[in-house]
Amino acid sequence: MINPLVINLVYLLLSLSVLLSFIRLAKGPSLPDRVVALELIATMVVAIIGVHAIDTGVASFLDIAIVLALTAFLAAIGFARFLERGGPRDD
Amino acid sequence: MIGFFANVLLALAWTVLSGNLSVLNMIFGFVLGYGALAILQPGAPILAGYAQRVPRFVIFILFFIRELVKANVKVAFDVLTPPWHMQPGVIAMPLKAKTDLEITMVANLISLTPGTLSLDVSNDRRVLFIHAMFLQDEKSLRDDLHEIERRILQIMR
Amino acid sequence: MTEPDKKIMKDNTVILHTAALALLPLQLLFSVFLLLRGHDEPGGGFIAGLVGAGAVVLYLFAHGVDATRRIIRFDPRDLLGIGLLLGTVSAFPALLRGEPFLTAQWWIFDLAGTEIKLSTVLVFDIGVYFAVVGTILTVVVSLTEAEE
Amino acid sequence: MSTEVALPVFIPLLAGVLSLMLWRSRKWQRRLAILGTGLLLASTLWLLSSTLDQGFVVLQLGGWAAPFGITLVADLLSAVMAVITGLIGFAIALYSLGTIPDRHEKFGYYPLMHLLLAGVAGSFLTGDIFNLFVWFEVMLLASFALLTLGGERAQMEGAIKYVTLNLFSSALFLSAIGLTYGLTGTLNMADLAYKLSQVEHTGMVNVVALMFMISFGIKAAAFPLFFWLPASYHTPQVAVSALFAGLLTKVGVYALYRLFTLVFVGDTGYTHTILLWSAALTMLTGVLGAAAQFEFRRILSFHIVSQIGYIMLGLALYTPLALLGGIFYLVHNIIAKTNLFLISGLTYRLLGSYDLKKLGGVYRERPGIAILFLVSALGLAGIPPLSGFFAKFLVIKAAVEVEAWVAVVVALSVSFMTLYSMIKIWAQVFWKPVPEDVDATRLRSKERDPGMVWLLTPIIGLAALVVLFGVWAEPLYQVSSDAAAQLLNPAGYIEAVLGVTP
Amino acid sequence: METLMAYAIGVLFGCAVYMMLRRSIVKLVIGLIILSNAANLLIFAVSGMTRGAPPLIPEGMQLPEGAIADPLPQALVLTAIVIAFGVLAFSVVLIHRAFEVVETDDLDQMKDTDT
Amino acid sequence: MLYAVLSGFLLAALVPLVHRSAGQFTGWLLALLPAALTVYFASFVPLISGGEVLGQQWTWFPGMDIHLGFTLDGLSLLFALLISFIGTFVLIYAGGYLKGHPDLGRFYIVMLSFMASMLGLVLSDNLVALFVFWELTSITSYLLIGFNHESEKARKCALQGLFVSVIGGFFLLVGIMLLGIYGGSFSIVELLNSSEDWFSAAPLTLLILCILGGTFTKSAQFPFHFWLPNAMAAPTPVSAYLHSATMVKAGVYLMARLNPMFGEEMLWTVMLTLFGGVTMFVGAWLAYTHTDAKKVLAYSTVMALGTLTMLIGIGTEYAMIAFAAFLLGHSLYKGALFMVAGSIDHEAGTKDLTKLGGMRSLMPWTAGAALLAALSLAGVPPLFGFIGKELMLEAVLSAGPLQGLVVALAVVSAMMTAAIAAVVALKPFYGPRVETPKQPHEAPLAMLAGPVVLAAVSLLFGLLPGVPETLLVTAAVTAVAGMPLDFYLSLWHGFNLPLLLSVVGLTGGAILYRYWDRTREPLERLMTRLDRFAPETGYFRALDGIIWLCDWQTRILQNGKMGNYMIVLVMTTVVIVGYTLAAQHGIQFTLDWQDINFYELAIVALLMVTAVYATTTRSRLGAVATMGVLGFMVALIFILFSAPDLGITQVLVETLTVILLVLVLFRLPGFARYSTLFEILRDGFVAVSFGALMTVLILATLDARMFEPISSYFVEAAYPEALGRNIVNVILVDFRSLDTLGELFVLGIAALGVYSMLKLRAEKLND
Amino acid sequence: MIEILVSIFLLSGASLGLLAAIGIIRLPDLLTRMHASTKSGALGTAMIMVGVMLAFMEPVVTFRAFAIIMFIMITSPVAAHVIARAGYFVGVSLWDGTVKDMLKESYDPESHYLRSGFEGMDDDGETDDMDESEDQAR
Ligand code: NA
Ligand code: NA
Repeated sequence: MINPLVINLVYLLLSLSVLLSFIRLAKGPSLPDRVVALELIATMVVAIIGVHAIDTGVASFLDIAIVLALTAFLAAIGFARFLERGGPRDD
Repeated sequence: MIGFFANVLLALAWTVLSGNLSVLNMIFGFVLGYGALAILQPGAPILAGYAQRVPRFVIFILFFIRELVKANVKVAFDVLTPPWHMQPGVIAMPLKAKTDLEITMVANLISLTPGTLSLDVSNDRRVLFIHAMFLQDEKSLRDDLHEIERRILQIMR
Repeated sequence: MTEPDKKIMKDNTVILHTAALALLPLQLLFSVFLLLRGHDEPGGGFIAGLVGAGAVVLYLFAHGVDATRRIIRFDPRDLLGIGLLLGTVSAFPALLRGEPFLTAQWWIFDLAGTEIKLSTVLVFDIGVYFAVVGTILTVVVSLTEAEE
Repeated sequence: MSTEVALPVFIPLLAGVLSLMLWRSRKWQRRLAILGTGLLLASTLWLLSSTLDQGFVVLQLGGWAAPFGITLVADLLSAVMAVITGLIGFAIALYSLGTIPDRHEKFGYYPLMHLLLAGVAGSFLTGDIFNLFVWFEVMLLASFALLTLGGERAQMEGAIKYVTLNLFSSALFLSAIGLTYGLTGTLNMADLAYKLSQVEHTGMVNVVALMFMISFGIKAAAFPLFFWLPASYHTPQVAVSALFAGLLTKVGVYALYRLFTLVFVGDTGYTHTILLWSAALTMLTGVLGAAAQFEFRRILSFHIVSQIGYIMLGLALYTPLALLGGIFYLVHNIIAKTNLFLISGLTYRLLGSYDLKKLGGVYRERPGIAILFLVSALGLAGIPPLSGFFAKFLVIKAAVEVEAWVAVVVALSVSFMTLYSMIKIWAQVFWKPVPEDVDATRLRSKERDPGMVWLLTPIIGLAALVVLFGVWAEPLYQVSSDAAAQLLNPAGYIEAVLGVTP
Repeated sequence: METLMAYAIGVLFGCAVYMMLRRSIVKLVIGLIILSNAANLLIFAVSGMTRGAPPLIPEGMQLPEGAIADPLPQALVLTAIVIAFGVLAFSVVLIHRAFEVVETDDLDQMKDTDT
Repeated sequence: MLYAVLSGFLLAALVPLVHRSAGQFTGWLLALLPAALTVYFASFVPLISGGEVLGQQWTWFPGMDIHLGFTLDGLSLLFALLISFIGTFVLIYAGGYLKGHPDLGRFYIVMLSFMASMLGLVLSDNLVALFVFWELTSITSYLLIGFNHESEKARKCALQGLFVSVIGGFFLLVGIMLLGIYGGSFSIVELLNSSEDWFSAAPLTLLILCILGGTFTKSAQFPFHFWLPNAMAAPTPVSAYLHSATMVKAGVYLMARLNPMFGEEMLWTVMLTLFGGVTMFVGAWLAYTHTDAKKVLAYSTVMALGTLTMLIGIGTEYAMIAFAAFLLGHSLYKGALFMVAGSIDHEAGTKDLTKLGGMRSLMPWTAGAALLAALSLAGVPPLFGFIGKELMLEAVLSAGPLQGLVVALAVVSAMMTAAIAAVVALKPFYGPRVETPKQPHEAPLAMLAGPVVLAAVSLLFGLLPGVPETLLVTAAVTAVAGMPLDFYLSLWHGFNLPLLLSVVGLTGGAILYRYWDRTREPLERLMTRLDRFAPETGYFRALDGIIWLCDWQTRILQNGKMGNYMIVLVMTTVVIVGYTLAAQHGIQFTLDWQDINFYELAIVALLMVTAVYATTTRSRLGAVATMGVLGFMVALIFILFSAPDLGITQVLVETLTVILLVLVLFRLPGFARYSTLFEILRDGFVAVSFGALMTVLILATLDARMFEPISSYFVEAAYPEALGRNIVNVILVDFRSLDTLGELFVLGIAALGVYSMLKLRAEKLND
Repeated sequence: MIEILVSIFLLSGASLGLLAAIGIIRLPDLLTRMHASTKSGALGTAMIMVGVMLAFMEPVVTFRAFAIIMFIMITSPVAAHVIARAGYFVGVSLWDGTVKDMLKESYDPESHYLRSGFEGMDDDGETDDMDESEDQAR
């Protein structure tokens, strides 16, 4: 069993990263900046899920992480496509 | 690729037959399978080069992890300290990689290494434009990049 | 806002194209995996369908509508139709046994030591899968076509 | 085995799917439209006859006993509503063959029509509150799609309001289901009723009840929640308008009837009083709104609102006669209202407009159509001996019996204003000569219009029903009476579904 | 935890309603998304929240070990998510089309169909 | 009797057939039916006059105690005979008057239906059935008044008539319901026989007022008299006649019918006497001031209706007899006069009495009939009208507390009536010849038959009063009075007060006629000045008011602004649900802040932050990206609280939602700020209220849980019975698969909707 | 023993994640932020997944965790590349301290053609030398 202190510390670090990333998302200033932040948040969520799987001992949670890792970047692709087709970057 | 597939199948067969579903046993099965394929290789053209590729792949992974850690430390230092040490810029890197897959692999692995980010490929696919964070020593950076490309191509070709 | 037909920057390149091509089979395979084991572990037709559709959407973004239509071969509406039909039809076999609509029918047999479980539930889930893929593709393909 | 209670859901689902898969062939879609709705009508009649025999027809889907699985259950009210669904569906299918433009057929009109009917039938027959939500959504989304089919400006403007306000309603509905499950841990309506009948009345039950009431009130277009309806119902193809007018809001009313006779009956003094005020104001605002309109379908749309009030009044008064009258009114109103929309499409076909100012001369040129209109319109206004009269008579008599004078006065005023509107249409569209700047060649043409038979058949059929339910109202009265008796005695329903006697 | 969720859900509902009251149709979409999330979370929260015990039956067993989270609200929410997604897909395109046809994003300008 | 009533409707349905084959003889042919009915009803005369009451009952609507019950007693027999007898001549007359009119066929249809309805009305025993026929007469008369429907005036007049009688009908309906509820039956016979046990329990005042609301409007009692002359504006004197002689008498009929029930009630007698008397006077007065022949006759009808009502109200023996006699007399002469007026109009091209004169030699038969009818109207012996008037004057002298007023009104009315009679029937035919738009000829046979026969009957009955008395009047009086009365009709009652009053009336009438030209105009001017106090002005004001109210309400409520609609919806929810919660449950709940991990707090906090940020940001795509984050946070909550399937779904759906938004928003403009500060504050308030409500609701529900959830069953049955280990999935695809099936269809429909929205338009643009 | 290993992996992974977040907040322009976020984030997550593998020590879990690492390693550079180039081409401004931009010089904004500088040479051109010459040419 992993020391709960470690687990909690990891949770703390990861939730802190999510919060910080959201600040970038909110601040922008450009659309790509926000998208990068969103990407990072998605990655951090994957990490949180991993930790949660260890925390609870339920491996099934990893399936969510797999799906997230496999598909979350689609949003970024969508945003990039938006920019490529002439969508405003400062919106 | 076929070789790898065969190797995985062999590993699986080993785990099932041995009735022990642990990770270690699977790795053991993979190693056994690799040995079998390495022996088989001269007689089976379809496996050509597989025996060489696996150690190269393992070596590459280790190399890549080293690069990763090295670059991460560099970036981390700059991010965490108030003054900026970085000298970012976009450079052009001529490619030895030719096929789409090769170019993509090279570009992505370069992207994965902190401090470098693949921006785009020229229309004739011969130059990769890279955004780099630390252009203080461009020469060694280029050497590192070429080294990565070389090792990738070694595995893929 | 710029005219949609006027290019504003360099087209997407080899990297995304190749990545999409490489990811497509991976994602589709994974989606089928999610579909088949959904009854026992997280997954199921809906989740699998979303993953599968995501794969095609990625391909669509990288390669465009025409190329996507070529690889999926079916019209998205046909996929949708097949899905809904499978879902609906799976309600009926129960009637043959004099059981209420939607009563699950199981056919379990042994195949070389592995237990194979076929059921109307699986048919239903496959229907879900196709319907979801069909839905998302219909929407996204129509939208991108409308854009072009 | 009570297969008949599931058929009205599965037949249109299957028809919808097949129609969708046949998107390449308009011809087959058209054949399927008739076949599917015809079978639907037949199955609902079967269901009605079973319900008349047995009182309740219950099917535990998937073989899972209530309250765990989803139960389909028909009492007389449900069965009657199902029959009406089949009837209206069949009529609309016939009418659609003659009116729906090729392009709409090509882009999914028929599948949407079938699926809308499936949603409506599902809502009427389900015995599970969450399943009801699902069917509401099926119906709602089909209606969204039908409403926007064609993509005209007015359709888009109307649809945005329709969609937004209905989605708010759905969110409330969903939240109310969540709260209900939190409170009671069950979703089966009979089980809910059973459980709530066991506990002392608490305020939270009323709170949840009111959330349901507001949500259904929005769907039913009750005061003050009806705005989406007049903003949108006149914008799509007339067959679609007619289908909506006949069935959609009635599903909301049905849901009110179901929940507020079966589940939330612990404090009728509170809940039904609110319903009463809403009913009165619904009647009044709807009818006043209609009087301000000069467009055929807009007038009719506002009247939907006011007549919803009538039907709600039946529930609000909550006496045997009132419920009976409400159900009678419901049936009558669906038939008459649908037919009026269909007729508006007929005059549109002849003169190319829904604007009263641009219509006229139909009585002179086509007296037959005029009579069909007059029968339906006077039926709607409650002129004897048409169906609407007895409907009105029953509801108002129920109000007089309990001395709900406000309701009586409002109901009568509304009845008057309805007549006013119908007569306005009659005078403008039928009596008035054709306005000079209107092209009436089609109206005056003596040539046979081959498509006309698709329009006239359902109109004549429905008009005949308006007359029939007036001059021979006894069968409908008996059925409504039995249905009302079932509603007032929820124990029967609970026992039929759960097999326990509360 | 449910207490905290109640507050969060209230905030979501409030934000959703606020966005649905804006005149810009684009904001409407955001409102609808938040609204459906709020309703889903409500179902999830109000029927009780359990940590780390997903409703899965381990291989080789007939029943789960120990108490597990209530699976029924999860199934309901899942259905609701999917329905909300369908509805949203439709609404988004509707708004897109409405803007093209009416040529404004101001909802207050879209009142031809009322009186 | 059912068949007698139905035969009218049946024949109406057959008219197109008859009309096609019989051509211009249709009228004669169709008249065979009322003629046959006259004979049919006449065959009952011996029986009824012998004091019998015939009853027949057909089951119609047993559940509601509504039957097709028919009663034939003296009163209904009298009406039935009048309807069918006069109807015979009307149909014949119409064939001549409307010869060649394109809508003649339709006219016959409506006319026959009207007649049948009228018969049904007077024969029905069941009050609801009576009401059914009552409303049918309203509708058919609407169609008759608006016969010339391409004229706007005709449409308006028809509308007025309909509205007044329908509103009255509502009152009657409520009255009937009250009778049914408190009296326990809708059958008039049963109600009359059940004595007055139930009176004490019933809201009698309301009941009487409701019934009178119906009868007064239908019978054009003051102040509802205005619609009747307008109905005369209808083009055919025939239909106008019908309104004079029959439909308007439906109200009188009903009052007479119910008189035995309410005759003892003060309210009933006073209302009837007072309103009847005033109506009588107003009718006579207005008739005197008008010049249009049909209007004059119409107002004189108002006068007659007032008289009849008043007589019922007075309720004495004499009044009852007077009622029956006056009714019979009036129907005969008024019928004749209307047809004469129609003939004049038809032949001379005008019905303005100031522009008519000296046509006696050109239309001798018409003139003769007119003279006889007018004398009857004026109440000159030996015509039957005289008997009616004598009896009326005799009755008013015993009118109880209102005697003075009533007598005065009666005498003045009698004078004016005499003058009117002269103006209508003498002036066009006698005196100097006045040039008319058309050169008049004698009317054709079809148009002569009616006036001549009716006028002749008036004379005949006057000369032989015993005939109508024994055949018709006695039984009718018995029915109205509720008991047999002993009396006989005669021209000569000796020198008494009524005779004196009669002479005064006739003399006064002669004087008024003499100075008609000079007195009429000032009176008319006076009336014009009084117009704004006239009830008709009130009617128009009310109508305008309603329309204004409608417009106003619609502008306010249905204002097209969706924001306002939403606010109403949301605030309705907040107020009603919030009030209920506060009042019935109380704002009470336990807050549990202990049970929260800090990272959960962070996630939930970020969830709230994302929502708030998305609502406040100016960046549209920022909001979209934020929706992604919001979705992830929701997914995390699902995951942390044991819902992996939900987590996956949420993540996937959120990603696809973002993609969808990005695809769509490409063409849409950025976030616009349209709102003023006030609107922002207002909306903010609404939003906060709603959010607060939902929070409180959740908290309250968490405390109020009553039962354990049913889901333990799913847990237990998932693997053993449904063979699945993911219980959520088992619920979705097995236990509750119908939900999932429906949900699938939601998706499919959404796709179809999107597809058609995008593609149909694209295809349109391509064309 | 294994617990300590797991803890180390978890903590370093989480720290990398935090590093990425701080980087994304602190760094001055889009491209430099991406250096921090994509790689550190991906690596951090990968390390946590290694921790997961070690913590469970079950083949199925190992396989899943490995799949997650693989997928992240495939998708995150692709996403980074796509966003970076999109941001670059639509003109997101670069940090003032940027020392060189060879792409800008090779790009023709009219035709959207990106030159390599090897146009007209055959495939076997001496690339190593070209490196030097190109650097000097610019
Ligand atoms: Na599902
Ligand atoms: Na959602």
